[in-house]
Order: sequence, then C-alpha cells, then structure tokens
Amino acid sequence: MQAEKKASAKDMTALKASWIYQKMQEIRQFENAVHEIFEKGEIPGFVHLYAGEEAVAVGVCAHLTDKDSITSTHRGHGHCIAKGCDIDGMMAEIFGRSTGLCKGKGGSMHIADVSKGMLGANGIVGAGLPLAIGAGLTAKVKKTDDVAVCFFGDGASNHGTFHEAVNMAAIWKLPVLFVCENNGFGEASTFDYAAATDRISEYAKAYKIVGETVDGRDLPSVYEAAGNAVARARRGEGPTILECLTYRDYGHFEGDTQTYKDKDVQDRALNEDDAILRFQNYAKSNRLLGEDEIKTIDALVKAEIDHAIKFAEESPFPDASQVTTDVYVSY
Amino acid sequence: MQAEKKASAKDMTALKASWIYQKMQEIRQFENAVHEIFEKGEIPGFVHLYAGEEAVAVGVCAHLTDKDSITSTHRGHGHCIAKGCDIDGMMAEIFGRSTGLCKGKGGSMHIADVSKGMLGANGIVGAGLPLAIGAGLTAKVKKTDDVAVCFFGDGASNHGTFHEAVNMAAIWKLPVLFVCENNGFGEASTFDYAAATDRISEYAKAYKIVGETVDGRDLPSVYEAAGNAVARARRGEGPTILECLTYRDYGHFEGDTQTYKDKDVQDRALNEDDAILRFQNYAKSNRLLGEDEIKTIDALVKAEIDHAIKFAEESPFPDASQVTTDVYVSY
Amino acid sequence: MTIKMSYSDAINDAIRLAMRKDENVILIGEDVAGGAEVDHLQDQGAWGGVFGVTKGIVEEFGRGRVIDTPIAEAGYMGAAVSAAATGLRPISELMFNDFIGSCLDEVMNQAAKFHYMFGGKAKVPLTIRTIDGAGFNAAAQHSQSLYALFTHIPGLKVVVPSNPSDMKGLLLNAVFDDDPVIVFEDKTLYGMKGEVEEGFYTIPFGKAEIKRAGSDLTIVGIGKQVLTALKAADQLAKKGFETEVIDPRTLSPLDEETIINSVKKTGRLIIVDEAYPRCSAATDIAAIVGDKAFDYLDAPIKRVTAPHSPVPFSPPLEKLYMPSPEKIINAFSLMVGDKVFTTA
Amino acid sequence: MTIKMSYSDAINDAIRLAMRKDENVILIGEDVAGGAEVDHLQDQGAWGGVFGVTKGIVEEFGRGRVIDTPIAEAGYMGAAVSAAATGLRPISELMFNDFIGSCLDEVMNQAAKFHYMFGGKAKVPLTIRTIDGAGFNAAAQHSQSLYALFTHIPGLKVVVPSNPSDMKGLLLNAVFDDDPVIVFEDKTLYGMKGEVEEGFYTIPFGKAEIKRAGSDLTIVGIGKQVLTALKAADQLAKKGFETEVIDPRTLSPLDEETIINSVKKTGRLIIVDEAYPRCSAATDIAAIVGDKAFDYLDAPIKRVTAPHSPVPFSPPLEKLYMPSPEKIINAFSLMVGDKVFTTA
Ligand SMILES: Cc1ncc(C[n+]2csc(CCOP(=O)(O)OP(=O)(O)O)c2C)c(N)n1
Ligand SMILES: Cc1ncc(C[n+]2csc(CCOP(=O)(O)OP(=O)(O)O)c2C)c(N)n1
Ligand SMILES: [Mg+2]
Ligand SMILES: [Mg+2]
Repeated sequence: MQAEKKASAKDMTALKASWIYQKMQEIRQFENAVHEIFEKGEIPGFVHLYAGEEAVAVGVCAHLTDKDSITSTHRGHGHCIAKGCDIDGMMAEIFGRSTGLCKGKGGSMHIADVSKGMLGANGIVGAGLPLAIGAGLTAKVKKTDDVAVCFFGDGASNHGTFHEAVNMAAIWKLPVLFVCENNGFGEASTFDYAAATDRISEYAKAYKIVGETVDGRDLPSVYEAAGNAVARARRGEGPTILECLTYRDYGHFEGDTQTYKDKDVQDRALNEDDAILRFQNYAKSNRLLGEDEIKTIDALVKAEIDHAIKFAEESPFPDASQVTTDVYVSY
Repeated sequence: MQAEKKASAKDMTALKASWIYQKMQEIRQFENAVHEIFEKGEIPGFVHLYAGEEAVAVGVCAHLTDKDSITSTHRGHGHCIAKGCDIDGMMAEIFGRSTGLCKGKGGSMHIADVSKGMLGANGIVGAGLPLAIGAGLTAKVKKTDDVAVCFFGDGASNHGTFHEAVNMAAIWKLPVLFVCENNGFGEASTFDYAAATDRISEYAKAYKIVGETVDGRDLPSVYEAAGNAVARARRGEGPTILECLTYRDYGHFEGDTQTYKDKDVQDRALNEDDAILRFQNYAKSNRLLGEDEIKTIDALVKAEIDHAIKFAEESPFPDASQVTTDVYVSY
Repeated sequence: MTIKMSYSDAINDAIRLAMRKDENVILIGEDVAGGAEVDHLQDQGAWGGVFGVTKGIVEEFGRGRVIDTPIAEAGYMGAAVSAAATGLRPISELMFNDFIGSCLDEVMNQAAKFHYMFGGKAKVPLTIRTIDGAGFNAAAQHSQSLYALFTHIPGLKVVVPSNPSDMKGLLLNAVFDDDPVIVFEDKTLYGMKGEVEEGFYTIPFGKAEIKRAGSDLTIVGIGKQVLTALKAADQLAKKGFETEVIDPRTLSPLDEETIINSVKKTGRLIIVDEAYPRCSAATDIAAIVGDKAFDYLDAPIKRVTAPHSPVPFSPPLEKLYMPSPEKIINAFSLMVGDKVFTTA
Repeated sequence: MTIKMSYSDAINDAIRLAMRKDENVILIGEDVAGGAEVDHLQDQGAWGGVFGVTKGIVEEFGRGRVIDTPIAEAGYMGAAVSAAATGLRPISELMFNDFIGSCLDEVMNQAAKFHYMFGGKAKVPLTIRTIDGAGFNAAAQHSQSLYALFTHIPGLKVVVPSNPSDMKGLLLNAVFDDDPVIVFEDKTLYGMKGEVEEGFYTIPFGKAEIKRAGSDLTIVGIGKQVLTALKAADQLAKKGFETEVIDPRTLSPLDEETIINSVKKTGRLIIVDEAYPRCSAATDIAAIVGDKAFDYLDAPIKRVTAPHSPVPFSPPLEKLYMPSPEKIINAFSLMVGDKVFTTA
C-alpha cells in the first residue's frame, strides 16, 4: 500500500474556511437564540445546547458529504447544522410545529434528516455508537466509500455500547469515526470522576486502532485529525477514535444551575478559549477570511436565524390527526 | 505504603496442594460423569462442561473464604465446586431433584449457594460482571476485607457489561478480581475473530489497573497471579484483570458437534497440556503430593461423585406446589 | 401529625428516614449526589438528581452511601442487584424509566429471578426508583410509562404512587421489603403538594385506596391518572352519576378484591392508564375483572389509555395523546347510552 | 406444489429466498454463520446458529452477507437498526428472546420509534428473529415467551408462527415489510413437520387463521399453544362440544375481527398463552373481546396461561407450569358448569 498524503489544516481553502465559519456561527447563533427563547418559556421540553463545541461538529463534518452518515446525541443541534439540516426546519421542530423537520413529533432531542445522512439526535446516551456501526456496515455491504461518524460524549464513553461498537468496528474494519466530545462533564458529574482512563483515545490501543486526542476548541486541529481519519476510513483502513477536548458554554440542559462548574474555567472558555474567536483569529492570520467577510457572514447568519425563528413562530402546530400517524409505514 | 511480599507458588503448602488437587479432580470427575449421564439422556436441559479449565477456578478460589463472593457463567460447575458448593446438592440440582442446591428450580445454569459466597451460575453472558461489582460494593460499604471474583469468558469480554463493570471497579477501587477464562471460543466463534484485542489483559492499561495474562492450564501460574491480585484487593488497592489462557475439553454445550475445533489443539489439550496432569507433575516434582496421595484422592473423589449420582438419582422430584413457591419472599 | 409536602420532598424524606433507620440502605445512580468530585463544589451544592429530588441527601450521609455512578445502567443496576443479595438494601435510581433498555437484563433476569432460581435461598431487597409519565413535552424517549413491562415479569413488585403521602409510605415499604420493587415517580407530580404524616410509616403493597365512593361507576386510575379520574368523577357528579375512584397503588401485587367488590356494586368499570394500550395494566385489570366479576357487569369494561403510538413532542399533540376527563366521560356515555349526556 | 418440511427448514428456506430476491437482505447475529475465521473449517462445517437453523446459508451467500457477531447484543442490534435505516434489510437474530435485556433500547427506543420521531421520514425495515418457549428444561433464563413486552410497544410488529407453512410466509412478509418486525420461533417446534408451499410466498400480517371451526367455544392459542388448543378441541369434541380454534399469527397487528366474529357465534372464549399471565397477550385479547363482544358473551373469558412465576427447570415442574389440554378443559367446565363433565 502506498503512503497516503496526510491531510493538513494548511490545505484548507478560503472557500472551506468560509463554509466552516458560517456553520460555526450558525450553531452559535442558533443556540444563543434557543437559549433566550427557552428562558422566555416559548420552547417546550428538554433542550441541551451545543454552544462552545462548534469546532468539533464543524471540523468533522467539513469532510463529509450527504452520503456519509452521522449519529448524534441529546446535544444534537450542532451536529444537525454541521451536517446540513435545514435551519428553518430545525427551529420549527424545536418549537413543535408541523413544518419542523420531524413534523413536530420529535423535538430538540430527535431532530433527524436521513436524506442528509443525519440519523437523528438521540435521547439515549450511548445509543448512537451501535447505530454508527450499522451505517458503516451498509457502506461495507454496498461497497461504497461512505463513512459513518459517531458523535458521543465523555459520559457516553462509560456506557457498554462504547465497547461493543468500537470492538465491532475494529474487527470488521468498518469505515467509522468515533468522535468523542469530551467536555469534562456528563450532566453534573465530571469525566475525571466517572471514567478510569485519562484519555478516551487511550482505549484505541487495546482495540488496535488509531486513537488521537486533540484540542476540540481549535478548529484546525479537529479539521486535520478528522480529515485523516475520514480518509483512512474511506480507504478501508478501519475506525479511529478521535477525542476532542472541549467545553459546553451553557448548562447540561436549559434550566441547569451549573453549580458544578468552575468559574475560572467557564470564563476562559467564554473568552480567550472561545472556539469561534479562535477560528476567526486563525482564519485572519492565515488570510483565509478577512474582517469584512466575517462581518458579512455574521450578519447573514443573523438573518438566517431571525428567519428561522419567524418561520417557526408563524408555523402551525400539527393537526390532531398527527398523533397516530407515522407509527408504522403500514399496519 | 510498605512494599508487600509477593505471593509465590513456591509458598504453596502440601495441605493446600492436596486441597487443590482434590478440587481439580472433583471438577473433572463431576464433569466427566455429567457428560456420560447426559449422553444417556438422563439429564435435561442445556449443560456446559468445565472440564479442562480446572486450574482457573481452583487456582483462584484457593485464595478465597466463604465470605468472599464469586460470580459465574453458564459454564459454572467448576466455579461451584472450587467455591465449596455441596457436590451432592449440585448433582441433584442438575438432575432437577428437590434435594438440589436450588430445589431443582435452577438446574445446571443456575446453581448457587449464597452461604458459600457463590452468587450463581448465570445463563446470561456478561451478567456476572456487574454482579461482581455489587459484591465488591457491599464489602466497601460494610468495610470488610472481603473480595469479589468475577469469572467470565473471552466471549463475554466483548459484551458492554465488561466495560461498565471494569470502569466502575477502577474508579471506586473496588476489591474485585476479573478472571477471564479465555478458552479461545465463544460458542463456535473464535476469540481471534470476535475480539479486536490480542489480550484481554491489555484493556487494563486504559483503566489504569493491573492486567496480567497467564497460562490457565498451569495451576501454579494461576495460583500465584490470583494470590497477588486477591491480596491487592484486600489491601484496598483495587481491581485486577487476570486473563487465563485455557481450553475446554468438551464442546460448548453437550450435544455440540465441535466442527470448529482443531484436532491437534484438542489432542494436545487432552494429553500433554492437560491441567490435571500438569498439576500432578508439578506437585510431585515439588514434593507436595506423592503418587500414593494422588491415588487416594482420585479414589476418594470417585466415591464422592458416585455418591452424588446415587443421591441425585434416588432423590424425589420437587412437589407440584413448588411451581409457584419462592417467586417472592412475600406477596 | 401531618405536614404539607411535595411529592418530591416526600421521596427525599422517605429516603432519609430509611437511611437513618438502617445503615445498609444506600442510594446509587447517576447524579443522585450530583456534581461528584469537583474540588470547588461542596456537597450542599450538588444537584441531587436531575430534578433535584435527592438534594441534600449526600450532605447527611456522605459519598460512601450516596453514590454517583458513571452512565452505565447495566453496570450499576447489576451492582445494586448483587449488593442487595450480599447484605445491603440499595435504592437504585434509573433516571428515566425509558432507559430500562440499557439494563432490563439486570432487572428481569437477575433481580426478579434470583429468589426463584436459587430455590428461595437468595433474596434481593432492591428498590428501583424511576421516573415515568408524559406531559412535560419530553418526547418519545423520555415520556413513557412502562410499568406494564415490569408487571408482566414475575418476581418484581410494581408501585405507582399518585400523591405525596402514598409515595412516602410506599417507598419506605419498598426499601424494607425483601423482594425487588420498582417505584414509579411521575415527573409531572414532583411539585404536587399534599398532607404527609411526619416520621416513619409504611403503606403495605397490594392494598388499593378508594379515593371517592360511588355506586354508578368504578374508575381505576393508574398513578397520576387517579387525578384525571377524580376530575371526571366531579363532572359526572354534576350530571348525577356517583363514581367510585380506586387507586390500586401497586400493580404487582394487585388488590383485585377492592376493585372487584366495587364493580360488583357499580356494575361498570373504566380503567384510566396513560401507558400504551396493548398488553397493558389496563388490559390486565380489564381481563381480571371481566373474568371474576362477569355476572355483575352492566356494560363492557372500557379502557381510556394512550393510543398505540409513541409519545409525540409537540405540546398540542401530547395533550391529545393523554387520557382526559372528557375521554373518560365519553367512555362512560358509550356505556350508559349517549342520550344521558345530550340531555344533561 | 407443497413439500413436507420442518419449522426449522422453513425458516432456512425463507431466509435463502429473501436473500436471493434482494441483495440488501443480510443475516446477522451470534454464530448465524457459525465457526467464524477458523482456518481449518470450511463454511459447510459451520454451525448455522445454536440450533443449526441457519446452517448452509453462509455457504450460499458468503461471509459478506451472513455475519457472525461478537456477544454484543446492543452493539449488533443497534447496527442492524441503522443498517435498515440506511438501505439494507437486515435479518438480525437475537438468539434467545430472554437476551432482550441486553438490547431492549435498540428495539424499543430506536427501531420502534424512528419512523414516528422523525416524522415519517425514516424507515426501519428490520426483521428480528428470536427463540422463545418453555418445554426444553432450559430454565428461567432460556425459556421465556416475551412477546407481550414487544406487543406493548407501538412501532413494532409481532409475529408468532405456530407451524412451518406460516413460519415461511410470515417470515418472508417480515423481511419485505418496511417496519421493524420481531418473529418468535418456538424452540420446541423446530422439529415440527408440515406441508409448505415451494418457492416465494408471503402471508400478510393481521390475518388470523381459523384452524378448526366450531360453534360452542372459541379458543385463541398463541404460537405453539395453538397445538394445545387443538388437542383440547379434540377432547371436547368427544364430549359433544364443537370448538373454534383461532391462530392469530400476529399479535401486533391483531386480527380482532376474526376473533370477535367467532366469539359472537360461540359466546365463549378461552385464550391459551404460555407466557406470564399479567399484562400479557392473554389479558390483551380478553380485554379487547370483553369490550367489543360484551353483549355476545355467555360466560367470562378465561385465560389459560403460565402462573405468575419464572419458568422452573425441573422437568415435572416445567410440565405443570405449561398450559395443557386438561387445563383448557377445566377452564371450559368452569364456564359451562361442572356437571357437564362429571356426567360425561
Ligand atoms: C442511557 C441513558 N442514561 C442516562 C441518560 C441521562 N443523560 C442525558 S445526557 C447525560 C449526560 C451525558 O454526558 P456526555 O455523554 O458527556 O454528553 P454531554 O451532555 O456532555 O454532551 C445523561 C446522564 C440518558 N439520556 N440515557
Ligand atoms: C447475553 C447473552 N448472549 C448470548 C448468549 C448465548 N451464549 C451462551 S454461552 C455463549 C458463549 C460464551 O462464550 P465465553 O464467554 O467465551 O464463555 P465459554 O462458553 O467459552 O466458557 C453464548 C454466545 C447468552 N447466554 N447470553
Ligand atoms: Mg460530556
Ligand atoms: Mg470462551
């Protein structure tokens, strides 16, 4: 097998950087908007915000097409946006409207768009890991070069499905990328408490697959590592565990008092360690994006989000008949 | 903390060797007898024989008292005998008689004797792993120095409960010894196929606990490694994964055609690599047991097993009322 | 002496009383202490569960007996089972009953069967606390009411408290019961206030409570649906029908006698259950009563349940999904003939 | 053209026909090929499942489509769910239905709910094959009949074939159905022979079969218990009672109409179900019929089921545990008054 050229963040084009920045902004502004609307009491149910972790979803999905699949978590808005889900449809879904991506039946924790390869946010921690194996298996059986990416949390890494899924991906050499979003917490419990290991990527050794830990607030690091892992997967070289160290800017869910958070760490995350700020700086110093372009994108995204909110608010709730439709394809 | 003296097989007393040899013989002869009786059609249900793996159960249980707990598997007869379960009661249980250890309600796959710290053979692969954590937790909460040993197979190591249990034992530093009986197969599938790792003890590194692999057909190796692991657990130094490489002399269950077995490997296991033969040689060359003593034990065990069979055969089946008793303590 | 207390506080109170009474009682589950091992965080700041129900308990009893677990339901539930078999009385929290998919084996094949499989020689005094119920827009994976699954399984006891006072007494009974028990906490009831006896008391299993007496109709409500039944009873009373409302309190064991005696008197039965309709607690009670009180029935037994659908997220859909006083009254009108209501 | 074939061979035949028809059909599970990756072992020597039901299938279709898995039910069942959602039609074997404790989430919260939660925009054409049934002395963890748990859950279809011909047609229907389906294979029926149509055919879900016509009594048997019902019907015929025996074939959807029409004719219903009695298929059918055929019932609906106990190991206990023709006849005698039988 001939040595493959390694991907490098240096190869990022201005076009790609612009896409990346827009997606990061979309996630951030989407989440900030949901946060505010939730506080006003206009959004029902449980909502888990992705703000702060944008570099992970976007840095990974930058390497994927609609034919590639991702599985997600309860904290799924970021994955949806990065994978190309319609933002109006997402917002309407969170509002429980008939125009939502799932007709309002799923809500925040179950946004999905299979046509975009987004196999659903998931309310069950650890559930996405085996699901990613299935998408990888489809690629293998159908002999495509599609890959499946599994986003999961540090908390989920302690669930049995992590072990079962990684082992299966390894023995079958499936085109699967396990992306751990290690934000240091599973709800209120710390990763340090709940996991014996220091690094989730450490497990890779025992499974004889590639494991790597990167700074998950640094877009270029995620982008580069994910690029290499996705390329390996497409070449049939099997799975990778990619651990991204990150932080969630909001609480575990909306309404969380966050007593377990360290103020200093939170401050740093919201300021100098902010993923978007860091990518702005990177893109500017590497002449990928200019200040003007950034402002344009910021404004464009603001308009998108405003539109989404309006769209959602003006959309009707589902019709009564919808309670019992879509249970089966046929029954 | 002062350096603890390491246990060594060299410290094995003649008395211990005699106990060990007797237990190994009891297991072997018990299983051979069950095999024959099953072939004659006198034993109902599913039966999985432990013959060939005696060095593991006995080498480990040699370090335990009735206050220590073990969890077991579908292949549980060996664990029961090594932990001191009554052999008459075991045989009667396998025959489904009212005098069985479980009054005939459990059968081969569910023999248990909590008073001996034997928490039950188990029909569910992987189930014993979390159960061992519970016994370890009881020891920790009650501040005893009891340990819990979990016997599990190479096949079970791929189940999610393995990961969940080992991680919990590690973060809580529980007095638990995970003993993997790696006999190379989970039913008809090989360990090499089903597990990405080469060595189950390899996982230990990621959990930051001690892991070791020993020749599981060599009693002294198991004895020594288990002795050290049990001592560490009693001292509060946490869990160990002890992988014992072994082989099952019979099929997965009685009735198995064993097409997946390699004849040469099987031949070696039944002859020069036989665990009992090897321990005989060891005990003789280390002057722990003489030829006469061995013969005496062999005969004594034969009488025990004959007695157990007779006891079982002559025992009545449970009374009809037993169908619905023991469902609850009170209802 | 009684004091006014919420459903949530009644749980907290019961757990503390149990832990004070017996040092073998431990509390284990995800974030039951909450905020484990964060240096700057004192125990008093810890979450105490996702709804704060167990808040403060770690302060009183310490981390040795209030144990936060990794997200590993099979692992910690299995641990709780054998901790129970080896001498503790664990209260194990399964955060949402919807998560039983990760640890059904430990409950169904281990906890429920040890006593029987081992010939009565082991016991498993385990209490599982878990959250059920729709009404919070928590969508399909966080709104189920899965008590039927557990009622199906011999060896388990199933408790569905509908108010703070019952919750406290039934939960305390669960902890000191020698069999595995699962207690359902309806998430929409946590804020419900009620008079609760101070100090230690237990309510036995298998004893239904007649919440309201009546002679024209019997309604059995499961868990929170007792409240829906009471509302319907109020409305029916205005139309001149006296309803007997029964809260079975436990589904396994089930107090068949109280229900059957009531139906013998009223001749009519409606079961209100927000769970899925097939192979459910509603069909269970209907089948039993239909058999044993056959000669006394003046009308078919009606079940007012969720439809055979997952729980929808969208608030108006979820509202339609749930049983309601109107649906109960509709069912009754079918039983007695519509015109009663059109003339009312 | 029909040929004589065992229940086991009918399954094997159905799987092969499905895999020939559509290359997206794969077979996945523990040892479904059997003897994976042993150098000296050719595919033809491979086990083909723990009872040899899928023997030879790997020879025809290769390891790419017949996939042995590690012992990781959550892992491979979850994989099968999303393989289905991304374009395959997996047949996933859960070796014994008792093992559902390791993968209920994948079935209950993922497979069953995707279509609904995602607003109808995803489908999960997954077939789960699993072994149930007592009678083999396989004890409490390998003898359960857990179809009620699945019937409870909206989004799943539940199939309980009682003979080789139904098995083949229903299994083929399952594979090409666009919803998740679970098919129960009673382990004690694998050797049962019957006439089976050659080649590809399907039997639609929700269509019960009347196995025997009669006017005095209706018996609904679930799965293997259809056979017990038929034996009881023979014995009752000798006493002058004509029994209609109905095999519902699928529990979800349930052919209520056929059962209700029969009861309207006979006025009497016994349901025979070897599963646990509470919140069961038996209570389900009893509740539905008790509601919808109330005016036609001449006697209470009786359920002949297992007791509320785990399955005992000891052969005589297991025999007592199961439904039997005698128990059915006893139930009938209670319905019509004992003296009919004492004089017979
Ligand atoms: C099986 C299961 N157990 C528990 C929960 C409750 N829960 C929801 S999110 C969460 C924490 C997850 O932590 P992590 O995986 O690190 O993701 P993060 O929230 O940090 O993004 C928990 C325990 C659940 N939804 N599913
Ligand atoms: C959860 C579960 N899955 C599958 C099975 C079926 N089964 C019984 S034993 C066995 C193989 C176990 O292999 P291993 O753990 O290596 O133990 P061994 O039989 O080699 O002693 C399997 C798959 C089971 N009993 N439980
Ligand atoms: Mg996290
Ligand atoms: Mg093995």
